Amino acid sequence: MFNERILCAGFGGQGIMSLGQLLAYGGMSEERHVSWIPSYGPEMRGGTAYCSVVLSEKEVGSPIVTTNATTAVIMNTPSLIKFEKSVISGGIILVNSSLVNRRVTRKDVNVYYIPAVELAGECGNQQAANIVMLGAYLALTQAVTEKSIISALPKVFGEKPKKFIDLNRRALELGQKAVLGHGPKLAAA
Amino acid sequence: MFNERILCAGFGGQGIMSLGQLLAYGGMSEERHVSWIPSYGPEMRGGTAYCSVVLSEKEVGSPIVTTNATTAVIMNTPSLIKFEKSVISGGIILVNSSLVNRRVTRKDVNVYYIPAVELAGECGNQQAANIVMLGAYLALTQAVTEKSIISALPKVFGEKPKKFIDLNRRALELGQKAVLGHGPKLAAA
Amino acid sequence: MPKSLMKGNEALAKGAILGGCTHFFGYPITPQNEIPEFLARELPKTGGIFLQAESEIAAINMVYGAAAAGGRPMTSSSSPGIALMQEGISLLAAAELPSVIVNVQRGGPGIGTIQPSQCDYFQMTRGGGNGDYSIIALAPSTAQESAEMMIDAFELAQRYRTPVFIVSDGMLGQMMEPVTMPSKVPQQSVKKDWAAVGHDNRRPPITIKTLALDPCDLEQINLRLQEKFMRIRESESRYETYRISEAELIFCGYGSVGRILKNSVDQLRHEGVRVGLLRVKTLWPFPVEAFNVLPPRCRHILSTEMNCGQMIDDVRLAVNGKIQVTHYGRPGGIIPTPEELADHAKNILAGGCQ
Amino acid sequence: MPKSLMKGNEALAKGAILGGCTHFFGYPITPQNEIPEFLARELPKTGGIFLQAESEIAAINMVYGAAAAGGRPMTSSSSPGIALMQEGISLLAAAELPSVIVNVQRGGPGIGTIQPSQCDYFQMTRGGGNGDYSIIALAPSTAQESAEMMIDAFELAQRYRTPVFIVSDGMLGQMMEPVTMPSKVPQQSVKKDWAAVGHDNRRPPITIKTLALDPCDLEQINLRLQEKFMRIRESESRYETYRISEAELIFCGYGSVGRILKNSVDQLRHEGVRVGLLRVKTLWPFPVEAFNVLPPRCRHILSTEMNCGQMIDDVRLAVNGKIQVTHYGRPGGIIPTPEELADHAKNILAGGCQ
Amino acid sequence: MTEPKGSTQIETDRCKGCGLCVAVCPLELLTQDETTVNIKGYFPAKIKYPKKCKGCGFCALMCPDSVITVWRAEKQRRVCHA
Amino acid sequence: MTEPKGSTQIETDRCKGCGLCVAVCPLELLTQDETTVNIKGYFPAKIKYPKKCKGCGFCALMCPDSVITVWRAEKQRRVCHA
Amino acid sequence: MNLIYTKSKGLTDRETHYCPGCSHGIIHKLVAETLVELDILGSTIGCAAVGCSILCYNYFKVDMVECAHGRAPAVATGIKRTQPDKVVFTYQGDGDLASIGTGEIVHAAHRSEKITTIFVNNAIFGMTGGQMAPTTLPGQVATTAPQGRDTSHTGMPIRISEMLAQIPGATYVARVSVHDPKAIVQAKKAIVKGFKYQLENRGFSLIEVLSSCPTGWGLSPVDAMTWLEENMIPYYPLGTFRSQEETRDV
Amino acid sequence: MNLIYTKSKGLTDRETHYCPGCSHGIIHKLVAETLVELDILGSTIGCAAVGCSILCYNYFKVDMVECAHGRAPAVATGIKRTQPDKVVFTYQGDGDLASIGTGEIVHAAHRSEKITTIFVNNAIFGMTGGQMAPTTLPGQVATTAPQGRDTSHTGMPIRISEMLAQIPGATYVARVSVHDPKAIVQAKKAIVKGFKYQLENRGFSLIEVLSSCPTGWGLSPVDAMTWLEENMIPYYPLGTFRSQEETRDV
Ligand SMILES: Cc1ncc(C[n+]2csc(CCOP(=O)(O)OP(=O)(O)O)c2C)c(N)n1
Ligand SMILES: Cc1ncc(C[n+]2csc(CCOP(=O)(O)OP(=O)(O)O)c2C)c(N)n1
Ligand code: SF4
Ligand code: SF4
Ligand code: SF4
Ligand code: SF4
Ligand code: SF4
Ligand code: SF4
Ligand SMILES: [Mg+2]
Ligand SMILES: [Mg+2]
Repeated sequence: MFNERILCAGFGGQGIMSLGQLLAYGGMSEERHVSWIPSYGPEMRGGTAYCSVVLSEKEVGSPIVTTNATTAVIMNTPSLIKFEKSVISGGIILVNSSLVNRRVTRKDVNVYYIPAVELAGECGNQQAANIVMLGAYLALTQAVTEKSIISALPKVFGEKPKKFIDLNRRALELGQKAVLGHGPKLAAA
Repeated sequence: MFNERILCAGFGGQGIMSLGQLLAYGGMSEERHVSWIPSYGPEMRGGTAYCSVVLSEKEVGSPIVTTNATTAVIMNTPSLIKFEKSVISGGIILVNSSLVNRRVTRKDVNVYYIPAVELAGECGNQQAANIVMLGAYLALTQAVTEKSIISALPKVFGEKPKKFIDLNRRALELGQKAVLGHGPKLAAA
Repeated sequence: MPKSLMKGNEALAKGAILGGCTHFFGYPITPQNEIPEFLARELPKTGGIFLQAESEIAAINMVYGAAAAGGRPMTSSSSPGIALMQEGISLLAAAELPSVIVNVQRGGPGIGTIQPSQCDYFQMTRGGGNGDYSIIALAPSTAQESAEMMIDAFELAQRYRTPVFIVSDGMLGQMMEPVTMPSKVPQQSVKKDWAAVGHDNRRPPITIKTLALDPCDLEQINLRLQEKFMRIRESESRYETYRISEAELIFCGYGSVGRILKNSVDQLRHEGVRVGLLRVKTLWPFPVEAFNVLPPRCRHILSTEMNCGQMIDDVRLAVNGKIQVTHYGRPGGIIPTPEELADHAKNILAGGCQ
Repeated sequence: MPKSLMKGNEALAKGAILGGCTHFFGYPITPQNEIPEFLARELPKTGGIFLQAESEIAAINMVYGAAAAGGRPMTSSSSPGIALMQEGISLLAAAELPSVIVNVQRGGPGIGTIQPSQCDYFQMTRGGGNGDYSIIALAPSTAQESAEMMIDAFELAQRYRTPVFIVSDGMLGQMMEPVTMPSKVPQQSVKKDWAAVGHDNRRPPITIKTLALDPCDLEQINLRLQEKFMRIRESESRYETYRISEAELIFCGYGSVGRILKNSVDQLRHEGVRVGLLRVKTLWPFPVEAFNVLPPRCRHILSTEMNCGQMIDDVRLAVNGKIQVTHYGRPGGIIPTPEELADHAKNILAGGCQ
Repeated sequence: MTEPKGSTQIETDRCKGCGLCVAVCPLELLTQDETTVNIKGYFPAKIKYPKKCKGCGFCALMCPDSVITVWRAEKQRRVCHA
Repeated sequence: MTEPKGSTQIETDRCKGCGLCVAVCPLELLTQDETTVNIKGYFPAKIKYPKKCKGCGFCALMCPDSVITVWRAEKQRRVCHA
Repeated sequence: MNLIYTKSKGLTDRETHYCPGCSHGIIHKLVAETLVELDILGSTIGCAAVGCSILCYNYFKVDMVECAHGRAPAVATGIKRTQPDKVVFTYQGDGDLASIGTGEIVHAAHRSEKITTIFVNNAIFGMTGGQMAPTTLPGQVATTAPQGRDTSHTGMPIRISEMLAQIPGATYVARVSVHDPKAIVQAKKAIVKGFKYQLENRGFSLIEVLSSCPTGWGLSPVDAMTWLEENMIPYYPLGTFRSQEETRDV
Repeated sequence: MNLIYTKSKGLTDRETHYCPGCSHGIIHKLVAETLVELDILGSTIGCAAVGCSILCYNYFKVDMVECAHGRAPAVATGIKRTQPDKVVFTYQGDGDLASIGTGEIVHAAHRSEKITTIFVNNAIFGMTGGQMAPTTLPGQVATTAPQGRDTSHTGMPIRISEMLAQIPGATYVARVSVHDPKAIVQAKKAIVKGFKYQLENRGFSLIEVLSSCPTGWGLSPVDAMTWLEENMIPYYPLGTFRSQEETRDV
């Protein structure tokens, strides 16, 4: 049964929330049952923020993914420490190696290290690191099509010029490339 | 079983509350179970105020005497209208005939009409009409001794000069005289 | 209608507009802020009024005024904010003023946390304001239901001339889900000849009030109110059953837990364990009748809540000793996982935890 | 000790002084005004502080401050005033601050009337503030008990570091009865090393708080509080039985009705009807154990209250379906007469009213 | 004596005997009648010298219970009878 | 060049990169280091020309996070280190 | 003869429940007369506050809404925002407005709600039996200040009009008295002005009326009026604290 | 070299949870320095109000009591009346003090409670995400005023210091700012004076500190300080609104 449970975590400002929302919108347009939920707290900017996304064939019961994640998208070091154990055995951990200076210690998960900031820089904007990570996730799981993500962009970011769409499309592709053809753990070798 | 349930009613300012309290204090000093409770409401001076007193051999359950009164002390006309029916068959109604311009219609109660204001005037203060009524009640029921009432005076009115005590003693006596020797309904004839 | 992805709070707000809300008065508090923020943007577009009050107390009393003057007002808050409204809520119930009050619950007691919770079950169902009164309390489990129940709430409020609670929580409020927005309900414009709108020299003056100094009057008012509550009890309780046939253990839950439990039931059924779910949709009136249709095999009801055990009272009262009832709860803002709930049920069926 | 004739309210106030009350903060409301008025006169004589607050909300928060700083504060109000204190009460329970709160109940809902009532049973026993918490609730039936329970309340508050309710009503508050005043309790001066009194540069700073943003912390706090409530439940419930032997019907009541029922029982016993009384003295913890010792003949419990039926929930939960339970009540400020209660019981025993 | 300039009428049964009208009459024409108790239990106000009344309206203006009505002979701006 | 008049030390790991110190330094000696991200995820402040610091203390006074310490060579009334 | 003064047509036939000589009755007349003179009886919605005057809806011939203690300005806000073309007023005592209801009156003024408040300051809690109010004078005896108000313990009385006049949204604020016929005529003028401000949509208006409470003060009605004049007016000076002219330059 | 400035000993080692450039941090330093300079760390009890600064008890090295939203002045009253020899202060935001807590602050001033209030006015509800406060400036955008504050709908912003200065019991009331080093030095002086008033038992003191909320305002920390100076100070003039000298002649 299709049941993707994605945990995205990083600093505030790294686009964690929009990454998750793109996935949820994309999944919805493909007639999945979806949910998205942020961690929320008082303004403690600079702390670790995360959100959970569920994409499923069946109604979503619990939208919270802090255990049993099928995939974790890890954007900074504190998030890795906090959430490494949250992924199921056999699941995926995508690590933003541009900012995360340590390695995953578990052996039972598939880990990909992606220099997302650098790759985003290549497309012209370091802020798109989240989209690079999203591209990698899509490539590995085919959970949602790129097309659905592209058409979700205006819903999350509002109407934007074509330039913006193109940049994001490139970021998705770079993310895809960063993991395809590489086995786990080798991506950032 | 000794169980006196007295209802006192009249205008605010007629000393209804203190009449009842004197009875309660008096009863207490004679080791009765006693209770006193006022009617209370927002300041609607000039309306009808009343209080209930229970003097009993047994613990007082309900202190409220709006039905089943053994005696009602009625100081004004509205009170008579309101409480005539509250007295048990065979009970007593004491009417302040100085102010009450109508007669009791029930036949199954013992009624005494007492020109309390005039009698109080005779002792030197019309305000003592309540004490005149109390004297009548004591005479008819022997519920509490005059002595106990006299010693309760300072508790209700605070320390007062001897003159005050004497006045009240006289008022009690006039009240007593007004009913003793007269049959019911004849007192104010 | 196309689907849109919305937060539960936004679905509530949108539902309010569709339900004919004319006025929002409220005071900010997490985790319900998306409701006023949405309405600050959208309500004026429909000719409605959004006004931030200086406090929860002012908010509920503005609601009182607007309802007394014939409006369709609402307010929204979270746990401690609702505590502050208790006097006002008692007045709304006593004066029979149609109004809607949303509680997006967070963890307590005290200031507590802003994380999701269901620890206000008693607050929602047993007053807390003074006197004898009851408030209809609708408990959605999804964003879709949030929108629908909000519309319902406005209708019930008008029909019975009474305040209505929407009982949500931080999880439902903050999560986004697809919603197919219902269409605007054609308002059966109830004639409010009881409202205080000025007599225009055409009829005697009207007073909206709750004071009745004479206890005989107040007793009559109470009996009339109770009669209304009884009518509501008879017609407005709502619930859903899920896979209860042949169930030996039935979870009872509402709101966030009500939906999470579906995962637990699916998991257990998949494992061959016979469990089912009774999801309560109206906390008051509590769907007592639902307990009469449980499968005969059912020997245990697990009242499951994000609190220390409150709804269990109503479950016990409903079954009146006929079935064993226990509580499982996580207080303080913790959301239970479907797995832990399933484990707990298995434990019970295996004879543990009793 | 000689007897004196006092109002129940005065007995409460006097009891507070004997119980070691150091501070009174309150806002006027009928029918409890004799309490602040007495304390305004008498508390300063014992070195205590009487301060009229600008509102009930300010009053309960002053109580919070005084308790946090190591005082033995109290407040007092009546039904709608208590509704306004709900947020503060939840905070007191959460912060574990010893304090006493008197509710001299009047008829509701809304502004209602100032006549006696018991319509705040739920308000007193089911929170109304946010979150999971319980408050010890002592319900005197006489002026004598008012004084004694007040002393008790201050002791319990210190012992368990918790707020304690005194649940009185307008009848008990306004009526005068003889009271033999207990002597001043020697205060076992509990060391309050948790209080915020300035660290004097000798210890780390202390914080009194109820916020716990991390739900894991808040869950732990809740579990600790629940453990305390469980201890209180096990040791502090109180009740009185009156002529229950061989009773077929047992009245259950508290406060004013609890005493009026003695007259009804006496009357019925006199007529040869086998009835008895279970008078509840702690509304919370509810004396569940009392229902285990009822005579085996007892086939009916008549929960009798001056309201529309609230305590009946606790009675039903206590008997869990084993005995039939019905409610008799007069709402809105009406005080039932012993005779009407007796008649109702006879009716039930004759097979009516079921 | 000339025609009275003013005239005052007191609804005695509704008077609460507060005495405010008595205190403000500039001509001291009013008094409290301690010989009668009205149905409300008060000594009602009464005008001692009705012919002397100049119709100034002070008594009526002051009465909290609106039980006094005043008329005046000369045409003049009314104090109020809204 | 002469001995520096002042000296500034920034606890880089606790800096939130708000830039307030940068804005108030009268000599514009401070900058935000966009090449490093500290453990909190911010670009911390750093002093570009440490030798030019006159030790006025403005940067420290302004820092909401109290992460700047300032010393000055000459004896002078301290701004504050209570 | 010409009718000089009679009971206002804005008042019902009911006898009031007020104590003899209570000046709530005088203030009621002034409000009722104003509503009649401005011809707004039919378009007015009044808000009755908890205090001795809670039952004023029995006396005013207008639609009325009874409010929780202190909250009349919030209720009035709800009404006015629903019926913006109607005239809305609150009638509040000093316990209601200056004690428990401080937040509500300040913020009605702050938002410049287009309502009119009649603030009856009798320096005491009348209804509940004479407790101290924030407006009780220094040394004045109250049941909760049995030795007289001790300002070292409870502060100096608060002057509401002066305080509210500082709020930009308060467009008309005046203090008047009803201790004698002259003062009553002045009071009436201020009340009329307050309602006119509302009719002209200018914003929030408040008229503080110094009032007597013979019962709470333990004085005869006549002595109470003298006490008001001699003790309250010196501490609470009469006058206009704010009117539109001043409002303009804020 | 001589130490010119370092972190106050009145602050703990904890890093604050405030957003980058939030001036709560600056104000914390000033309060902590004041407590150290007056040598009252050990005898002070602080009251933390609900708002972004609710966690200030993690930073101040004094005993503290966390208060329900808006109620800090009432809690402080309870504390001071129990520990009259201790120094008691409240630290409150504008949502807390000027909105929900209006009644409590007015009456603490009215009773002249011997406490000191630090009133942090950042013209917004910071903690809950940028909603409008009673102090939000005309036209200023907030999440509940998405088009900017419309004064015809919600009135002109309230000036708390001016209002409280009308209350006899308020013995020291001043408004300061922390937008630049010079202002910070002035602010510190006012805070010291406020606490000294308490130590001298004079009565209630309040220091309103104009403060920035870069997050709520949607501005960079540096731009926020400029905005504060250019927009808030003209509406909220700095200065002393009341001090003992004036108090005497009340
Ligand atoms: C919430 C609440 N608190 C307290 C009361 C009790 N109460 C009734 S009237 C009143 C004060 C009345 O004083 P004021 O407003 O000055 O009016 P007055 O009677 O003096 O005209 C109070 C405290 C109440 N009814 N409701
Ligand atoms: C009773 C209650 N109502 C509302 C809230 C939500 N709340 C928390 S902080 C806050 C306002 C904060 O604004 P302010 O006092 O200005 O402080 P700031 O965060 O701006 O420093 C509100 C409304 C609450 N916690 N409790
Ligand atoms: S109208 Fe004037 S003169 Fe006549 S009785 Fe009244 S006050 Fe006196
Ligand atoms: S003023 Fe009115 S109520 Fe008072 S005595 Fe005169 S007529 Fe009677
Ligand atoms: S101390 Fe003064 S000169 Fe030196 S860096 Fe700081 S602000 Fe610049
Ligand atoms: S002011 Fe402080 S926190 Fe801000 S950038 Fe400078 S050193 Fe860092
Ligand atoms: S108590 Fe005072 S205010 Fe109330 S009616 Fe009596 S005199 Fe008037
Ligand atoms: S939200 Fe505003 S007040 Fe709160 S910490 Fe952030 S900047 Fe400071
Ligand atoms: Mg008053
Ligand atoms: Mg703020």
